[in-house]
Amino acid sequence: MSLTREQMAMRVARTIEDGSYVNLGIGIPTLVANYIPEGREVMLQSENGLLGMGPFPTEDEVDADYINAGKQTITTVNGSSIFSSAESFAMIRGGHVDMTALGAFEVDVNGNIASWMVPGKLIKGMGGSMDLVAGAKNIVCMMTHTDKEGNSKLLKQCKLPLTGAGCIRRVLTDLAFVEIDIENSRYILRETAPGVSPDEVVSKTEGEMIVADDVREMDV
Amino acid sequence: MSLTREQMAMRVARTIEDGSYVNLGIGIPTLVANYIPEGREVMLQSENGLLGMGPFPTEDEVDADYINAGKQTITTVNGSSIFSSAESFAMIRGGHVDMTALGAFEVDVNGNIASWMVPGKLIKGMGGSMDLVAGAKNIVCMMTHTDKEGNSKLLKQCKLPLTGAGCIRRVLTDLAFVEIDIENSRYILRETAPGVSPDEVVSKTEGEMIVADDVREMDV
Amino acid sequence: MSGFDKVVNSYEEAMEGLADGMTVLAGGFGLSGIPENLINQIKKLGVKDLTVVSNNCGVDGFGLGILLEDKQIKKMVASYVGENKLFERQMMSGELEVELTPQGTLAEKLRAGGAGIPAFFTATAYGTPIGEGKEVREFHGRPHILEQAITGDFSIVKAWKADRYGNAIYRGTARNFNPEIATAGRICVMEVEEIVEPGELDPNYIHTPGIFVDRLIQGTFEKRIERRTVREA
Amino acid sequence: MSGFDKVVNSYEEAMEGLADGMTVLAGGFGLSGIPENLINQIKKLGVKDLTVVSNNCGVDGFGLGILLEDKQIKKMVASYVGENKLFERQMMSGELEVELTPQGTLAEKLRAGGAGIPAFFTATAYGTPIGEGKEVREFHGRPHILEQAITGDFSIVKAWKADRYGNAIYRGTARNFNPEIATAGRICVMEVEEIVEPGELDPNYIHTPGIFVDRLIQGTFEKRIERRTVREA
Repeated sequence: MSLTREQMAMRVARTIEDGSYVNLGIGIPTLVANYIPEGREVMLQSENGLLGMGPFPTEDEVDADYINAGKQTITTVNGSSIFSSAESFAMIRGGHVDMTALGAFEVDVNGNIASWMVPGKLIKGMGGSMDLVAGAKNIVCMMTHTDKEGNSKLLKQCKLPLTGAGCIRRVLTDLAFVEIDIENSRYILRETAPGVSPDEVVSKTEGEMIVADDVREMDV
Repeated sequence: MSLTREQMAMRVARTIEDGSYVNLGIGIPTLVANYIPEGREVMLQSENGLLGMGPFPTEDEVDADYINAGKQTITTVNGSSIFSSAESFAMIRGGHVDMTALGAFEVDVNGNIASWMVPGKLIKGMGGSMDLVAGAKNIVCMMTHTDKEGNSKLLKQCKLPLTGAGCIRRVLTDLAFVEIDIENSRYILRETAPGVSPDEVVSKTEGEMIVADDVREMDV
Repeated sequence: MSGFDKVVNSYEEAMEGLADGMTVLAGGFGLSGIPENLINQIKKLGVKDLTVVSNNCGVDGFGLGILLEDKQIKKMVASYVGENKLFERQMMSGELEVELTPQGTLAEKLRAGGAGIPAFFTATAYGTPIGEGKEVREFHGRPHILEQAITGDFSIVKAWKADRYGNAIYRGTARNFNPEIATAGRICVMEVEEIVEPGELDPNYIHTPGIFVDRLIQGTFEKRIERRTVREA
Repeated sequence: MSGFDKVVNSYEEAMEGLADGMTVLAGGFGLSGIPENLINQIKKLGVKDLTVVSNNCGVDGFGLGILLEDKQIKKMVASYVGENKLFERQMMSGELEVELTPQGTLAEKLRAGGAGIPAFFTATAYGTPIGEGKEVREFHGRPHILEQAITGDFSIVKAWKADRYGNAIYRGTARNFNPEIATAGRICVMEVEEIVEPGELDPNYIHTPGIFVDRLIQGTFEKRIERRTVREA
């Protein structure tokens, strides 16, 4: 059984350490915030200029001066701080954000990621994604293993224009948790979704993939 | 008669426009603040991180957290602002400070300035002087025309290690107000101190100097 | 008032001197912290062939989006330009030139422009289409690209409060690009919700020192919300 | 407290891990805003062969000057090193290596170090001994030199107040290099006059967000004044 979006979010949330500063991209990564294990505190960075993003506001709390990187209205938590865009990306580019989770169209065995542009389709822009993949210490890509036509999104070489080169080491898909061994240009299968066999994952992966000796089924 | 330090300060103070942001170096330039003509407001920048430096504090007002670039205790004026060193020099380097007055050991006809180091003597460092000469829109050098041995300090080519290259256009000495015509590598004598002849100034200037058609005696 | 009084009395005066072909740097992220009324004034002026640098280009009918209606923008430098149909149409038809720039690189280019740094190296966008044609150099074993600073003829920014000298504070995430934009224009025009007397704002907590601000005007703001998202009370 | 609690209980703990040969970045300008007690702790630890980056090197017997007494500093990177006889003697004898750096370039190198910018161009110091051997490139008709970022093993900074999460504010010109230094060290140790609870400091006016701070300690400070200058009351 492939993982649901919520299960994917849970799997990533479990890896976040207490006291982490985390930037979550739009889509599935946003859901991660809902599953942080009890007893761990996480400070969410919003790259438009906030550290310590809180829940959405109640109707009464809505304030146009408080939005997140997705332009949604938000609140702030106790101990938050606000800063300008240059300071925000100094934080990101300078490697101060502990972890980033973001979506992708494709990744490849060299740690490349494509997530912002499909030639021939409308180009909306990369926003902060190129800075995030270049700057974060610890990045996890969250994506479906294959596209709607069943084509692998874990490639030998990205076909779409890149968001970043050699940035990605960890990928969570709906089928597996995979590491990228850039030195040897291959994927290492670490965990499978419950009921999904390593063979199935390998067969749905375009790039070279080895199965870790201690490969195991994911706890969900 | 050569100008006194106070007269030199007065001469420079008269050129400062109302509403100017000004950085004054240590020594004679510091005195400029005392002679700003009535009705003109000037905001003094202290490169350690203050815009809007006020007078020295009274004994009761002394506060170790408020010092100027010369490490003297200071006060702030109404409408001042405080910032970090990087922000302060962003201001300076970015050309936002309207004027800088600073001392020098030597200048030359190519707008070079040497003000921070005499080889063989103790080297204390350049502090913010290199940034100031590279960044300010409008710099005036304040110095004696000759050294104690009578050697000209307005040279054909600086002999001491430079503080900045091609930065200086205006020099006020105790004998004259001089412009540097960098394009033609020469000085232009604009004003003489009262009782000092243009010939005397030219004879005490090592670099080529032409006398402006409208050369005049300085008002002091 | 003194020579440091930056207050102007009308939006006409605020944007005086803006001419065809100029480069305008505009603060704001999405519709938050945008200089709404200064943008309206640019529309009123009808100046053409502008290069506009801003993280986004507003939406249809609000913010920088309104400058598209009369085709006042020739070139847009931004990191994200979704949510705007007119923009899309003009971009697709080639009427509008678009230079996409990663958000952090854009912020840094503007800071650099204001700080007298003409160019800097960054790892961001190396190996991507944005890095193509740019100088690559390795630092600490990692390839970086050389990016150039951005400066403009006009900066238009929106702050919360400022004193008459232009010392300004922003509120919440409406700060965003405004502090960097304020430093990078030859003329910086700031609009605020409230103008106070010098001395009323604590010097220790000024976000934009008045030295960067040339003209200051108090306005009223719609503050439209792009994605109102709420939870149950 | 949560995982964001940065408070440590002793100066021993604050400087744990500092070892011979490391690079220490120290905030302060002159004797203002210097991390007095963290410097004292470095002296106590007796670590040697340090590279110290700070605008100044204190005075004889106070501030960074005390690290000269046992020759703990191998190399000093600073913009101004007057007012210190011991420094002078060690520099003259060649025991102490000194790398003079213009104040603004030093601040920018530290900011760049914290911001992931490995190098930048500046016009400052072109044509001077400081520019010698550095790459020169013309931008806008003016020669600039390429300067490299500075990072360090430890940042030691002094703020006025911070909450337990490390969100900090500085007071007056004691701010100086501290905010940039805080970002550029692998481990940032901050000492403050007062530690407050998260939420007590307004998020809108934080000078150094807690993300940059690893260890936080409350100390008492002598705050020696280098040039007490007063006027008649």
